[in-house]
Amino acid sequence: MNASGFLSQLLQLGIALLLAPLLVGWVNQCRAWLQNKSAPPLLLPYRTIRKLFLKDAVVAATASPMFRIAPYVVFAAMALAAAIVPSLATDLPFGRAADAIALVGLFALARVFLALAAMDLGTAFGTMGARREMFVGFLAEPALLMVLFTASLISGSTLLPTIVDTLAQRDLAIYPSLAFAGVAFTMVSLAENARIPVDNPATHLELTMIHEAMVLEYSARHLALIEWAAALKLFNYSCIGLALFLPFGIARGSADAAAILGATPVLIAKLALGGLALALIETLSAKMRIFRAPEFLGTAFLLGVLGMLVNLLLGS
Amino acid sequence: MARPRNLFYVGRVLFSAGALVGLLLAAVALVGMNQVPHTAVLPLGLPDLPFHLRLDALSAFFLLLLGAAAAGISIFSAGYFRASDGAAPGLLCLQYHTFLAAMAFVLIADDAFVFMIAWETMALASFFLVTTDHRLPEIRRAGFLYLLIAHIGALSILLCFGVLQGGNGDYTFGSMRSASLRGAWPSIAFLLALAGFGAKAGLLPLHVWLPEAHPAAPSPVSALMSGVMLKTAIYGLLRVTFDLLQGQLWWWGAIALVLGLVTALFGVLFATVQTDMKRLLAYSSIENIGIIVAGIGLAILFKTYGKTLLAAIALTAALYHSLNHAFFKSLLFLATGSVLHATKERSLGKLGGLIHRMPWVAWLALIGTLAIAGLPPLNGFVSEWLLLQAFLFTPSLPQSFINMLVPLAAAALVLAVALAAYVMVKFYGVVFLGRPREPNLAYARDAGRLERVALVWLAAGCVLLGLFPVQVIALLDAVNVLLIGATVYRPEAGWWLLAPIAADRASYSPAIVLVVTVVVLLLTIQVVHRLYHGRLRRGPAWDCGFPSQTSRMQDTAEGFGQPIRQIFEQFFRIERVLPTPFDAEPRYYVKAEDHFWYWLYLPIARAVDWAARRVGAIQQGRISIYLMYSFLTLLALLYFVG
Amino acid sequence: MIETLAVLSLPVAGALLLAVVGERAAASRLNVAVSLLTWLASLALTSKFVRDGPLLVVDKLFFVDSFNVFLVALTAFVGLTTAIFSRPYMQIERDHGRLTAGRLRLYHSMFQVFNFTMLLALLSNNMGILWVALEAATLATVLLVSLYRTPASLEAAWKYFILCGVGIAQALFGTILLYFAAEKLLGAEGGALLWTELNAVKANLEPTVLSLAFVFLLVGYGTKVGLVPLHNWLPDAHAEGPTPVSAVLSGLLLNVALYAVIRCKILVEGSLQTSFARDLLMGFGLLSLVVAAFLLSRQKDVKRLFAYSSIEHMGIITFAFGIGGPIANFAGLLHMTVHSLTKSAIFFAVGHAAQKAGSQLIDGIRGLITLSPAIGWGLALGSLAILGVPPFGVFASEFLILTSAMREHPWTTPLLLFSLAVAFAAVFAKVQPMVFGEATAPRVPHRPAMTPVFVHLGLVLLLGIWIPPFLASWYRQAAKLIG
Amino acid sequence: MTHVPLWAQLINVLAALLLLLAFAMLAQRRVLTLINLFAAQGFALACSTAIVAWATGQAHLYGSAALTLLLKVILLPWLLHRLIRRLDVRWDIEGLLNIPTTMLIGIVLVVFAFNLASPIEQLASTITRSTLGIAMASVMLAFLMMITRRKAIPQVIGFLAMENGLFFAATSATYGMPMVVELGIALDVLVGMLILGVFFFQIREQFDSLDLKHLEKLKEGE
Repeated sequence: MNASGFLSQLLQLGIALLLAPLLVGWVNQCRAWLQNKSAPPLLLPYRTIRKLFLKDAVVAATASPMFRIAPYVVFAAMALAAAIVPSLATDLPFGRAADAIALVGLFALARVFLALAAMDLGTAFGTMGARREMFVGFLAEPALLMVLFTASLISGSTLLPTIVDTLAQRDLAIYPSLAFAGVAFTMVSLAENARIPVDNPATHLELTMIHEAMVLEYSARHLALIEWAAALKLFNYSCIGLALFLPFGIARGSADAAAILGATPVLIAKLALGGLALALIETLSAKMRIFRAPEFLGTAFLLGVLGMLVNLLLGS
Repeated sequence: MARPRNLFYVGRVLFSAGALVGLLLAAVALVGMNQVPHTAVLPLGLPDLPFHLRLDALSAFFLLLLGAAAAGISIFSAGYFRASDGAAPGLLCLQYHTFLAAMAFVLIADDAFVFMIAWETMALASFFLVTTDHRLPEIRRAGFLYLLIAHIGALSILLCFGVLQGGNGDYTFGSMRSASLRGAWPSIAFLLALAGFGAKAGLLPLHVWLPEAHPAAPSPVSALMSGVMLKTAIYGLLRVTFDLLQGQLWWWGAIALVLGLVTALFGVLFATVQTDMKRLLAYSSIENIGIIVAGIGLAILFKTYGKTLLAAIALTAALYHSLNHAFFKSLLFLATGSVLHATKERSLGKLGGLIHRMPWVAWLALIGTLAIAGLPPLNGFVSEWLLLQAFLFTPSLPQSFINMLVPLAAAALVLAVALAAYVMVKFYGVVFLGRPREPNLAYARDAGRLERVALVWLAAGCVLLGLFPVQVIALLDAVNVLLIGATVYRPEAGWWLLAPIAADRASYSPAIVLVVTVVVLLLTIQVVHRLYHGRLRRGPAWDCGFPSQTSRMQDTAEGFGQPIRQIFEQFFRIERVLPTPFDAEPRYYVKAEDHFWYWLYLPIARAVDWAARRVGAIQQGRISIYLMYSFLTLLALLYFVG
Repeated sequence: MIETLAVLSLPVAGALLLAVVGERAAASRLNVAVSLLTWLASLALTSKFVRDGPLLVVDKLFFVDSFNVFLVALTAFVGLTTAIFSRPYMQIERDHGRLTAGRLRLYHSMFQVFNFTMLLALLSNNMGILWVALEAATLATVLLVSLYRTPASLEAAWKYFILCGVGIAQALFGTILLYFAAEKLLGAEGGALLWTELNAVKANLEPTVLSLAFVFLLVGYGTKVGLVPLHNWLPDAHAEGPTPVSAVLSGLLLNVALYAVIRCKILVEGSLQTSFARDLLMGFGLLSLVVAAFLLSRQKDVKRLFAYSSIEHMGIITFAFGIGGPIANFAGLLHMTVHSLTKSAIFFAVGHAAQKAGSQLIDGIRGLITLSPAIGWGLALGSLAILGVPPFGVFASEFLILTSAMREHPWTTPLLLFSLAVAFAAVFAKVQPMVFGEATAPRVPHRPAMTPVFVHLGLVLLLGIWIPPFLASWYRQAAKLIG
Repeated sequence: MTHVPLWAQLINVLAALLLLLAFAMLAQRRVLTLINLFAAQGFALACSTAIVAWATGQAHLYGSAALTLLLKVILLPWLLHRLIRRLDVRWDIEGLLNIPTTMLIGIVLVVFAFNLASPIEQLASTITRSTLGIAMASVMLAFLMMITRRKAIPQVIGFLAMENGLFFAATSATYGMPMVVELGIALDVLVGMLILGVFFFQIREQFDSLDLKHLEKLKEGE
């Protein structure tokens, strides 16, 4: 692990931390446009985070240290994930610290901590949120892994950098298995990032919320970290998706600061497209009942498995 | 008879000594891992078959597991057992240490006879431990079921050895290794071993005793049973399949794989709907055993197709998971023991908020919870990661059926692991988090000093096993060499990076994950507090402005499991009592049982009963009829002769 | 010579003495003393055997070889422990008014007579005397079985008398046929019924006659062994007689009857040179095992339960001898030893348990371990031992039997294992609630004599993990003899 | 056919008588007659034993004959007579099988026994060897009789008749067993009869009858 590699790593992490709220802002703006609403400012998420940091934290009297530590854990896990996902370059030092499976594990760690924190206070909504979150997670996580496995089978590696390298290296080829995986991945991403049709990030309607129910009791800096972590999660998922399905423009080979900075505009462009697509999906679909979620995610899971099978059947 | 008080102190001293012996055992095993097998013959046993003992890498590994886990559990027991617990402490101590010794003998046995003796002594000692609190009928029932299935399993193992010796009449393992079995015999031996050891391990459909017996036993015993005893079954399966049987068949692997995964899924599904914390952990043990057996199945599969590296990875995963499970499951069972002692309550519906009253137990249990949920950077994740690697790098095997099976199996495994996280969040959240569901939980006291030491030991094991997989795998390679003939340890990848196949194909570095996470976490805390402020106010929970909240409004264990119960409704046999609007005392009751009891066990019991009735009919009480039996026997035999 | 005669004459003297002494308090002590002397004499005999090898005394009428030497020691030993056990047991029975002084006198006297007949049957070299001894044993125990004079005990005794009487009559016919065949070779006088003589010429005995004789002998002595379907007297007699009698019936009589069968089998096999005798033994053994295993689950009376368990184990032993060969025979002999020790220990424990609970019904006995830990543990460990759970000796012999069966007759093993599993489930399901749980009966203030139980179980445990070399060598020689 | 000495012919006649009596007992339902038939059988046995004793010169067989006479012809019938008079059991109930069927089975048994015994008889050195088949047949008939009776006394008579058959085999077919054995057997029979007598009284005390239906409580089937 040399110094320049470390620097590049920090750079990618910094860019990810910076870009993540922007992506959320962009998606919100796109959605507003698509729904013929007046859009909120693009930089609103930054302002929200700053505003939250400035506030006094209010913590319920019944909270244990778990409640306070969780936002930091979640944030740290998401930041680490952002460092690992090859969003800008493939040859980064941390890229090998965790492969696709470990990445999913990292997401799960964040999810578990958030769920535990939600249960900590012993409020009705908190526990409900935690239950629903775990309930979504238990199907989404395998589905995501299936998608990643499909890609792994093609490239013979579970390391995301290697997957990207392999996929980007080849000529444009259509992998039928990746088509399945792509659909599955989209579905999982929606669920994991608390998007319509599984959850609604904008709602506070008690009976339908999942993510919001869990973070209901958080305020100020804790909430800010959670929001930021959520934004990072969206960013990470988007980057994974881009790396798997549009692995172009990512700095391969040597990853010095210049290469990273060179890859950034491409990433922003791809993210803009992705964000638009997400907003489109959210606009076009309706929120489903919570008990339909397993069907939705089960479909995603099955598509992921089908992707693997197709890959094995047709060969990569 | 010594007074219980004296015995209590004796127990304390003896249990501590037992812990030391456990450590010693682990140390010996550690040394023995990489040495040539030691053998010994004791002048006991049958005249033609004295006790043969042997310590090779496989034995040493499991001995290490036994010693390390038992050290923690014994220390815990030293502080745990009290005179008021029903059985005399001296007796308990005797049974406990017999149990430990029997397990150790199982691991170093080198002939069928001493193996069977140790095996059954183990079952017997644990049976008496399970029924410590024998005044409760359900505990007696659990004990009966346990011993019965253990005994049936033992008969199957005995039969397996009978097949293995291949007609030469020599029951030492050494001669079984060299026996050449022909035709279907190896397969029969394997199936018998799978059934016999599966009964002990809790494989479907012989698992029914496990969720009964584990909750019934005192917690250290549950820990020992779940953490260590189940592993002796894994040991036995490995010993028979890889060591005693020469050459395997691919479909054995397929069977073990499918059975393991079905067991894993079954276990975890049932764990989600449990309302008793120890039952929940027991079902979780079924799940983990399923994962381990799936790993073994995969190893067999790969080995038969000559993919030794992958076989070694799968085997490593299975062994690693055994070790991990020994640590985190013991930790969790001991934690439930502390909770049980502090609250006298096992039902999840009556616990909650113990993190405030029992911080030591709660935080240490958190480590176990995260580890068992398979989250990085703890130990549970490493073994599951390894297993998934083995799945993923299945190059196209010659059997297309297997090629299709592997991804499906991977999917099932992932599903089971994900559900495990669900289960563990439920377990931890309901027991330790939230608000106390019963008023008397306010009097709960944290665990004593010895108990804490034990929990710290086991939790440290979970963390260290998670952080240093490369070193652990280096150790495990001795077993791989013995059983598969391949190694997984790649020294060139560095001490911090786990890359079993090739550095560019898969790698994982828990150390980096932990360090980075901790650094980011600390940095964030510092930055946030420096740049802004650290002001904090305490207030009542908001909960969407809902007034007058009570602790009853939290999700119960049933509530938490309800979505899973609903989705997988067909898998459960659900008994439900719903209150009507007019009930004066509304009562809600739901019980999710498994179908096996009704579909498999009861029919068998009925069939035996039917047969017994038929046979009983020959004894009518009339002496003439009895005389006629004698007469007819005589005539028949005479006819036969004449 | 002296030792042999001492072994035989001590119980006779004891019986006479006890008949004279009658109902005095010293009677039970005297009973123990006589049994102790008998046992010591048997030890002396054993040590003489160890020193000098096989004995043939009193005009070849009695003999000691490796097959009967351990059975003699075992018989005397179980006789002693039973006498020790019955001291407090019968006292309590008397205190409860179930027995009168006269009956006690009968009991003590008959107990010694029974011991005598057992030892006589074992030591006798003459097949006719063997028959006489076994018939006498039946007569002695019939009186003991009906000791309580309850309707059930009378019924049991009647059935016992008739069935065993008829059975033993068949055995006499078999013996006559044996004589019929032997007399041609050995002459009318002298040796024609001496086993050692017969054994020497067994290859020349007429096979047709011998096979016919064996059928009668097997049906005859088999009735006493309790082989299905000839077993019907056994559960009744065990259940209704006083417990010490059940203990010696199971622990001694069945063994000795089986000993007689095996002695005959040796001759027949030597003459026939076919597997006829073995096949018969295997068939009876297997049938007994299976039927008893199923019947176990239907028992309501605890002594009846263990009576069926005796049938089961006699089936196992018979089966083992049916397999034949050094290992299976060795296992059969070992099983005879451990079954005798274990089963009598169980009956001791059961007897005390029934006294404590005031009932012999399984449902009436609950929570022994709280009522009296010694009885509870004795019964629990004894039952587990008899069910073949290691490390007890029963497992060692069952291990050997099963493994031999696997080698010689693999098709029987599933059947064996299935029966063992059924038996395990049946017995353990019944014993567990008796031992564990809350006690229902009030505490009866009496001290049970549990020493015999634990001494027996200790021996069984020892045999499970270590067989003394001298015993092993006897077993080996006897196994070779049995063929 | 070789020349058969007179005493051997006598024994053969007695053997035939024995078998005939066994048949008669099988068919007889009157208890009193049964006892008389039994006594007659005992007498035939005693006679044949005495003849064998005379012919072979074995003195102890005379003792045997005397004992048989004493026990089976005088003592036991007298005892049984007294008993039935006291208990008033004159008729037995028909048991499992009716008498014609029983007789048919009996004939089959006799054929069976003869068949079984014939190869052995060829081998035998004694002149009276053919009596072995008859002995076996009468044992079997007695066995059959025990099965078919529902009362205690006829059953015991069956038992005793079986012993008659056995003794016949022991004395006539093989010219007697060694003395020790004979003495032992005789002692056992004597003691057995005594115990039986005690038993009858006990049973009667308990049940007020000697009907075996009272003795069918201990069983497994429902």
